[in-house]
Amino acid sequence: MNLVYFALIRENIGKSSQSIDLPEGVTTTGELIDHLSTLGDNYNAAFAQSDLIRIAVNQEYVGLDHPVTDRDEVAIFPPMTGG
Amino acid sequence: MNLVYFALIRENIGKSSQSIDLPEGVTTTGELIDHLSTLGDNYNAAFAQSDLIRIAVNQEYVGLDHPVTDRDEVAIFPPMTGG
Amino acid sequence: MRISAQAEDFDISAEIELLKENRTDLGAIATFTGLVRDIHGDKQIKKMTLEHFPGMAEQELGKIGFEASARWPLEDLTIIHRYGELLPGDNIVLVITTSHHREAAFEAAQFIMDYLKTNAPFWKKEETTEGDHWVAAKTDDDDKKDRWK
Amino acid sequence: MRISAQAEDFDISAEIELLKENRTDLGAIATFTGLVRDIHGDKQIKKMTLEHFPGMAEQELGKIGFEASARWPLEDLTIIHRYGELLPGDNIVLVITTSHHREAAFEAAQFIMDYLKTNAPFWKKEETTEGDHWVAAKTDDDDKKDRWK
Repeated sequence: MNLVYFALIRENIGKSSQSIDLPEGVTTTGELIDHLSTLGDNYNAAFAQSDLIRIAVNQEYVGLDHPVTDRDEVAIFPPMTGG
Repeated sequence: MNLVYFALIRENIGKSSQSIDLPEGVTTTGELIDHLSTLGDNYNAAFAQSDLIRIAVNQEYVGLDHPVTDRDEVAIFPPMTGG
Repeated sequence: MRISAQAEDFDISAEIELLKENRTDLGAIATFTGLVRDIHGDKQIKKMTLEHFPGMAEQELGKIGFEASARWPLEDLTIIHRYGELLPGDNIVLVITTSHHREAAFEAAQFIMDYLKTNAPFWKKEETTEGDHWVAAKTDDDDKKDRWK
Repeated sequence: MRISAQAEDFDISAEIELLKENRTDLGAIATFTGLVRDIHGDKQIKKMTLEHFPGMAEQELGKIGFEASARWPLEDLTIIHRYGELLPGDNIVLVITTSHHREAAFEAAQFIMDYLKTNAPFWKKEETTEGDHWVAAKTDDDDKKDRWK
């Protein structure tokens, strides 16, 4: 699975993208966030405030119960502040 | 008194400005319009529809009961259509 | 505040630059441009002539600008209204409002346009394929103005 | 409809000309420009960096433009959002809406700005005299978007 990060979440994690193998039992965006949070303090810090997390799967906004597969691109970022 | 006309009223009367001596008894804008309407068919046509007349005395919009004197500039024109 | 009744065309970018000159505190700039359309109802417009009351036109545009500044937290504004002979596609009127906040800029620009339609001494005459006529005032425009009361 | 996420600055007059090209039927053009302000709250801004999600940014701006076109009788529209490093006074975003009617142009431009603030994947980082920080999203902006529901 391809992961991309933006803004503060990118900075906290320390990289803008990465490839991971989706572990057995991780089938939704929410489970993915929980899984990533176990990968280290930097991930844990990035995802500490769940109300400040936004997710797009294949460039479509989704919630925390959206299904994910190994073929998806999942983007994780804070609330948008453009305009 | 100086009179200035604009748009359709100017075209109906056939001139864009004129000087008149204010007759005895003409003390308001409404009386002025009534007086002008007696000056000829062109004036009568210009002022036939009272709801299509707007008046400014010394460049301030006023109603038909506004006082007028010989020293005023009175502008008479149809409703505005700018913008 | 920049107010102008003029025969010449205007350039929006250049007018915005005038408002921005020497300042970097503006967060929001709204503009509205009114143009001569080639169609009015079922008639084809060949030319439009705008007549105005010199002196009073500028004065009324200024009053509308001041009223907008009193109602909204504007930083600055520009109102330019052209007169003379115009062709379809030509600019007629430009309103620019600047503020720290976008709602103020948007609302003030709308307010100025609504008031200008009924309060600024300009008159439009259209030359169409079926003859010339003075454009009739819309009661509709009075309603639009009245919503700001 | 012209949609662009770009590092380069834009010129409003030139963008309007693109929309007007070969047509004389447009009666109303509304624009909104958002700029980098030199002050945010009590902090002085030295620089602003705009990060964006390439591809998805253009896609979301396009969706907002289509939604506006579905709700108002627009003739055409432009949305340009910059990314990269910007200084106080620099342009961030431009929205242009054209219509036969001024209300449609005004309202659609406001709608686009309100949606863009919460839906377009752009993030602002400010470099101030007291350090750097990512701008926090305002719940206020969600409210503004919700009024269009």
